[in-house]
Amino acid sequence: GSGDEGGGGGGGGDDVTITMLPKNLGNPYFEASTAGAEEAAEELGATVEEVGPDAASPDAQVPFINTAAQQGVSALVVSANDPTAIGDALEEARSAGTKVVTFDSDTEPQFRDLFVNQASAEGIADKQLELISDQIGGEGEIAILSASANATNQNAWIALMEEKLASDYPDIELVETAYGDDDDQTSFDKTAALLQSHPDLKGIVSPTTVGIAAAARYVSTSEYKGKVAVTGLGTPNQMREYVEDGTVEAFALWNPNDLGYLATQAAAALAAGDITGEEGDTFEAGRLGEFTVGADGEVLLGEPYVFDKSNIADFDF
Amino acid sequence: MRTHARPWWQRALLTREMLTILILVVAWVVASAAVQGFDGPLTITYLVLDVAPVLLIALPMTLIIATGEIDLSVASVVGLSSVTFGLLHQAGLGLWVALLVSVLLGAVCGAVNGALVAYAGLPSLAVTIGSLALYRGLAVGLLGTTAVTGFPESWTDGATENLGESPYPVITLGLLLMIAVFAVVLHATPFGRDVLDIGRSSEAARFSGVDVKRTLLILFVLSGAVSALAGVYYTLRYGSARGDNATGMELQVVAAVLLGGVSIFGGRGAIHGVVAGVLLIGVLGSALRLEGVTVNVINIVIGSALVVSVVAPRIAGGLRVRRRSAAIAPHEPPRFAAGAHGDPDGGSAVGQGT
Amino acid sequence: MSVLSLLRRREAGIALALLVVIGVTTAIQPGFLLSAGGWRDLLLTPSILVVLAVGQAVVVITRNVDLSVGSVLGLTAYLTGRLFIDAPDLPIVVVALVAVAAGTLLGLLNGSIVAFARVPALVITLGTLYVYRGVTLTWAGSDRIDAGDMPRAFLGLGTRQVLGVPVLTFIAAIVLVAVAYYLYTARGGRQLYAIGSDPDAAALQGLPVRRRLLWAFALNGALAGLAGVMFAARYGTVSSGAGAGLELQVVGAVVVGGVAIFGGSGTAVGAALGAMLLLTINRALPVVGIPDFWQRAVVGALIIGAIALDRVLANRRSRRLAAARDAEPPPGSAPPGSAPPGGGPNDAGPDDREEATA
Amino acid sequence: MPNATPTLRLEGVAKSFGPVAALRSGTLIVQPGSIHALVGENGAGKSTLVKIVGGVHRRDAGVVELDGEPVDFHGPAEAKAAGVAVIHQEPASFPDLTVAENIFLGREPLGRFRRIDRRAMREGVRELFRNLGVDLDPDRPAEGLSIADQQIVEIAKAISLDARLLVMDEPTAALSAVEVRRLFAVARGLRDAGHAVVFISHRLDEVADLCDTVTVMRDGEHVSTDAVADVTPDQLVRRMVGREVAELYPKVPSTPGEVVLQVEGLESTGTFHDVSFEVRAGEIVGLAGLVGAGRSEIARAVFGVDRYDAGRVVVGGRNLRQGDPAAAIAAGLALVPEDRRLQGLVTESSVARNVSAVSRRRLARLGILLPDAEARLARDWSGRLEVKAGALDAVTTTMSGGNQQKVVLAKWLATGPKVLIVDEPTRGIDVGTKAEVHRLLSTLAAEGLAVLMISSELPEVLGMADRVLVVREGRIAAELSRAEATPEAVMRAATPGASESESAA
Ligand SMILES: Nc1ncnc2c1ncn2[C@@H]1O[C@H](COP(=O)(O)OP(=O)(O)OP(=O)(O)O)[C@@H](O)[C@H]1O
Ligand SMILES: Nc1ncnc2c1ncn2[C@@H]1O[C@H](COP(=O)(O)OP(=O)(O)OP(=O)(O)O)[C@@H](O)[C@H]1O
Ligand SMILES: [Mg+2]
Ligand SMILES: [Mg+2]
Repeated sequence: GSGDEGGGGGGGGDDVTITMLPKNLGNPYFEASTAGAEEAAEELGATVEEVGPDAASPDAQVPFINTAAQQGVSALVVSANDPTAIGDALEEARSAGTKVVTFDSDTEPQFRDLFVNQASAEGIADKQLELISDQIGGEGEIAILSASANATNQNAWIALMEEKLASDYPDIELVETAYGDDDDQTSFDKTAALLQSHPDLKGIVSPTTVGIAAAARYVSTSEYKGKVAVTGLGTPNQMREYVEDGTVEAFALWNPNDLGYLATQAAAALAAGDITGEEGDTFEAGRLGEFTVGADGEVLLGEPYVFDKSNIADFDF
Repeated sequence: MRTHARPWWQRALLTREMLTILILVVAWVVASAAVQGFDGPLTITYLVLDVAPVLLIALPMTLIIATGEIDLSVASVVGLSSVTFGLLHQAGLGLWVALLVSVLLGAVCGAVNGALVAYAGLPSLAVTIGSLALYRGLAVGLLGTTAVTGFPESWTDGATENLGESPYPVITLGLLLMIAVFAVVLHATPFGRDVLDIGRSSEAARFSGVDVKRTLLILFVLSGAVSALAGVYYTLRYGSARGDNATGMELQVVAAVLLGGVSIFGGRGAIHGVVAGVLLIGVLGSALRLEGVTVNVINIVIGSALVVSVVAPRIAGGLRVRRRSAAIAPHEPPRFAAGAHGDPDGGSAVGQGT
Repeated sequence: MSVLSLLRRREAGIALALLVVIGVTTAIQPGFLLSAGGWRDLLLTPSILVVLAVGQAVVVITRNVDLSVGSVLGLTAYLTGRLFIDAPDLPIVVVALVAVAAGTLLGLLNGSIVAFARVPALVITLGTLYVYRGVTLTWAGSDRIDAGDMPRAFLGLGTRQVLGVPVLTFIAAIVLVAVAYYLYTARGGRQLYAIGSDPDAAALQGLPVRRRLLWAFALNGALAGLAGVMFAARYGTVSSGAGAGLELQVVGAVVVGGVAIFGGSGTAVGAALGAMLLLTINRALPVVGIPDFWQRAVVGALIIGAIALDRVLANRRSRRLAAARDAEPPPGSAPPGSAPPGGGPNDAGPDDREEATA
Repeated sequence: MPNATPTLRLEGVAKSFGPVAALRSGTLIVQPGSIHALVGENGAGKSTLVKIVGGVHRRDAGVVELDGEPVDFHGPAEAKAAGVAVIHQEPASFPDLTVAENIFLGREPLGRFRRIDRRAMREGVRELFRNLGVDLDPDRPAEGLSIADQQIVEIAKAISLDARLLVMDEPTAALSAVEVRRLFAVARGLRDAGHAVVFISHRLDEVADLCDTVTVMRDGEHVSTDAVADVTPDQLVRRMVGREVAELYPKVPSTPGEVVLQVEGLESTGTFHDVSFEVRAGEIVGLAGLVGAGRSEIARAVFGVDRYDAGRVVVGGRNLRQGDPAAAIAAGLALVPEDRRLQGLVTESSVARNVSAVSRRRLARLGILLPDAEARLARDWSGRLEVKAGALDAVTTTMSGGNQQKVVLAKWLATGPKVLIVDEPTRGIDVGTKAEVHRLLSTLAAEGLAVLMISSELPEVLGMADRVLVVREGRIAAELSRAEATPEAVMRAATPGASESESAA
């Protein structure tokens, strides 16, 4: 607790500084969430700074968490690359007086004050199964193209999807889960490999924005276009082309802008002492209205939103 | 005959290592004065914790590069040992046993490299590019999608805890011990002399009865074992054993060692320079991050420092004595034409395009 | 060259290995080769790596190495996308040429530091690996080039086929043939081998060592630039991290292809085959039932195996040459021992100072 | 002497390498249509002069003119372009290229589209080889060529340049008598066509046979230039050496003791065969032969740096493990190798480190090597051998050849060896130092050390050895006692192709 004096003396409540630490830089999804964070910060009169590693690995995130602690920022908003690996660093930051809000991808609950959840894991898993099932007519082989093998959120959704498939979709068989490491090239090549090794594949679910774009791009220029369904979680800007050319029928996502906005609002509320992260705490989140902290310090943004030909033109992120 | 051509203080000051140390000191002073938050106690704590694995691996790497070889597989050994450590813990073995087995496995990885380089006579650059992929592949293959977590607090805290009230983590003691051991080995034992002799002329070393092959094997084994140790530390520090731990760290280590004044051709290098090189990269990163400078600029700074640290002495030295034809990277001693070498005018004799 | 000597060449071994991999995998999963997509991917997947490996081979033949290619690729790929956004009226060919020119410049920068300051290429290109990547990151920030930002005709290059062969494969093949032709039949090409074979003797012979080194690095940079354009066309998305970590794969391909890391020998064809073998194995492993995660291990074992094989072959040859000297009475006096094999990289003359012992 | 413009004129050319003045005042005037011999002891500066003419080095001072035009070459390429072809003393071939590529490198015949015309190249090489009367496959890689074959490739390369000035630095050192005669025929042909030829050799009979003019050099300076007909070999030798030859070899008589080193049936494919000999305590055994005969290889195998296929080495009654120099050192063997820059010294290291290189394990206390102990040993031995260096921590790169050689000797003597193998102990060493080294070897032998001395200098072998073994093509061709060992007898045994008119200088 050696940072207390410095942090308290310099800023206090009026001068709220927030560090935004996405999984990695150069990712349009996080670009959108940071834009939301900046919007919220402006409304609140706080300053927000985005920092981050160039590759999505937990060890690369730690130095940035340390730096935030050294600077004694009021709050840190982070999307975790690993549920435990950055835990110690977060704890130290908290003991230096920094509030920690995770968004998008959580750590274990004891390491942070709040988790701003884009959608409940069940909601996301259900929505994606619903989409793929509709698109392949309720039966056949499907594969999942995930991000890195350790991504917390991905693995949670995949586990739920596997459960749901077994219980609710007996005619759909999940034949493989591949990992594209949230890298265009790898995801692209992995899509090719999936289609190659499973000639009867009917659909690909990619619960990551990088993966779904790569998969759609591969399929759109191959003989599989129109035969293999691609769906999952994607951003409208990346997917517009494939929705318009018919490769992709529909996909889902929450609004990452809103997610960043909400996480920043929550962080500011924590920093100001308005809430402590207890279950039942409520806070006002600007244009999004009022939110209540749920069990395990979770704040839920809402249901995933489905984009298709009819509405995709309305979004720009 | 006099023992030394220069008084001791000149000998100490006029070394390549002093340049790195000087830059480190300047960087530290400037950062303390100009960067807000740098002079806090947390800086030292984080610096030590962050540089620990690179520093550990840089020690044996210094010896290997001093012989004119290189080991690019170190970061993969970190990953592999992290995975074994995690899996053994998961299997219910005691952590000491897990640690021992992981380090032994690292030694075996190093022995494979060493045998291929020393006894089969294969170029270390190519061999360790291969084993970089091999060991990383084994690590990722063994652990698949999962990460092992849930190490006992006593161990994970040990990796990050401070010494009493001081800003120094407990592991500082271990690091100092390792630094001391490697410094003594390189600078004050016959073995260390062998290492430098091999780097300067492995042929001459062989003619003096140095067992070049065995020496190289020992160094690679050492490199593997220490990398594995760093892997265990890594696992404990982040509380998470993963196959992709420390990906790409090999280049950081090599960059730090070269920045510390070790010659990539071998034959020259000192532990204190390397320690300064590692710390310099750490301090630059820490200060620039505090200033809100992003990784990209940090990359540029480190890359430029590396290039400048090699080119600058060349240019400075070239003004004093234009030296011989070393236009070509790692290269064997020429078998013939010894006369063509010492030519101080070599510069003009090479590459006269018409 | 006779058929027999062609078969005995190092490249024949890699080609054979490639055929075996394709054959076995196709037997297990006919679609691997015998479907339109399979055939296309077989040719298309390695084409970028082939271009990079061919360029790297030229540098490695001169006893140097260029680790910055991944970063050069990233920079030029991003440049390509940026040009399409900022100057939408530029013809595709001009954009490609600008990217290639940028690659050439970056290669020249590497080459001139190596040739004029006479410092090891490994260190310099490790430094520029960081610098070039940093420049891309700074320039791109969180920006990313999406498929929608680039003209369809350009993206079409990444996927279109002519006569059943993907366009990018055509480009790679043209590069390969041109470089192989240069290396084998041009004076400059042979001099690159001479330089790598014995740099000091090359200087003694009056070869333009510096100019050739510059040229080798520039050519490699140009090809990395071209690979950047191909990357943008094929993947349709370019982020600042494009091509990260590719350098070791490229060097691996070159080594597997039989180009000696200490210079002087190897061919562009070998390097290209090495690249194809690496990536084809990568794609074949999941088909034959080896999970994703083990691929890298197999590739690593393959690289080590390839170098070891080269050494075994070289040892056999020098033993044969030694024995031949005993068999046929030589014209001159008795044969001396052949040169010691291998030889570590040393004695290249760092500064003439004792390291500090204190 | 003809009065036309000389093809080559060097006057007062000087060249130093750091502290070493390799060439103080080189003067050489070569007329067109003549073959000019350049002789002098090892280290006299002949090769340095040649390298200046060939553009490898740049002179520090002096005049160089070609056909009356002053020239200043910035590199070998410029010299080549100006019509100077040089066969350097150490052949520099590219092992990975073929023989034909080596010969035509950089000037390959081109066909259409500037592509190399391999057929024409091969034909050109065949033609060259026909003239030289050798039978080498143009398409084989240069890797593994014998020194003689490498020399032939160099000669072919130089001749193919068709230069106005051809300089040959010891081209015959590795050649057989037959090849030497062919080379001479080619050289005479060039002379008759009006070219100028410079010929360097240590064999004075060759000089008498081939050349019309001879220049003597000593210690980097011009001594004399005469028509070959006007000087006797004895006169030449006296001018080269600068004093009476006898005092160079201060042989101290000693009585050989028991056998210390015994070599039996040593065999190495492609290098040497069935080598057996023994060396006794207090005895100096000379190992004579042509360059490339395999003497150094034998020494290296005995010492353990090279492996052998069959046979054994016995030291002091015990079998020596092969391929293990450390074991050889422990058994009391020491090897002063032929190439001191590459093998004898770690040239980048200091005098002290080099002197203690072998003994340092003995010096260490509890595994720690104290700089003091090292310095004491180094001061001791470099004092005894009168090594001249600024300080013990001076780097040996900058030292003169003679002093370097003394450091190597000091290193080995510091180990207290029973058998000392010296390979070309005085190569490139000035006359004074040479005598010192000889005196040292002689004294050591008298004190009971067994010495095996390899030398290409016949006078040295004859002057120092109690017994001479002659190696020819990897086999011991003769064993001669001190009395039997005349120059003629040794050369006859050493030269392949029987006892043609070869005789020593
Ligand atoms: N590059 C160099 N650096 C330092 N000293 C050199 C160099 N080249 C030659 N020397 C020294 O210069 C002197 C003259 O050498 P040079 O090779 O010209 O002699 P040489 O007459 O050709 O002898 P040899 O008959 O043995 O070939 C020798 O003492 C040698 O050690
Ligand atoms: N083809 C070759 N390639 C490389 N080095 C060679 C080759 N042939 C000979 N050498 C080296 O040249 C040197 C001289 O040849 P060698 O030792 O066989 O003959 P030697 O009888 O010892 O002659 P000398 O000692 O008189 O030079 C040796 O060090 C040998 O290793
Ligand atoms: Mg000479
Ligand atoms: Mg010899």
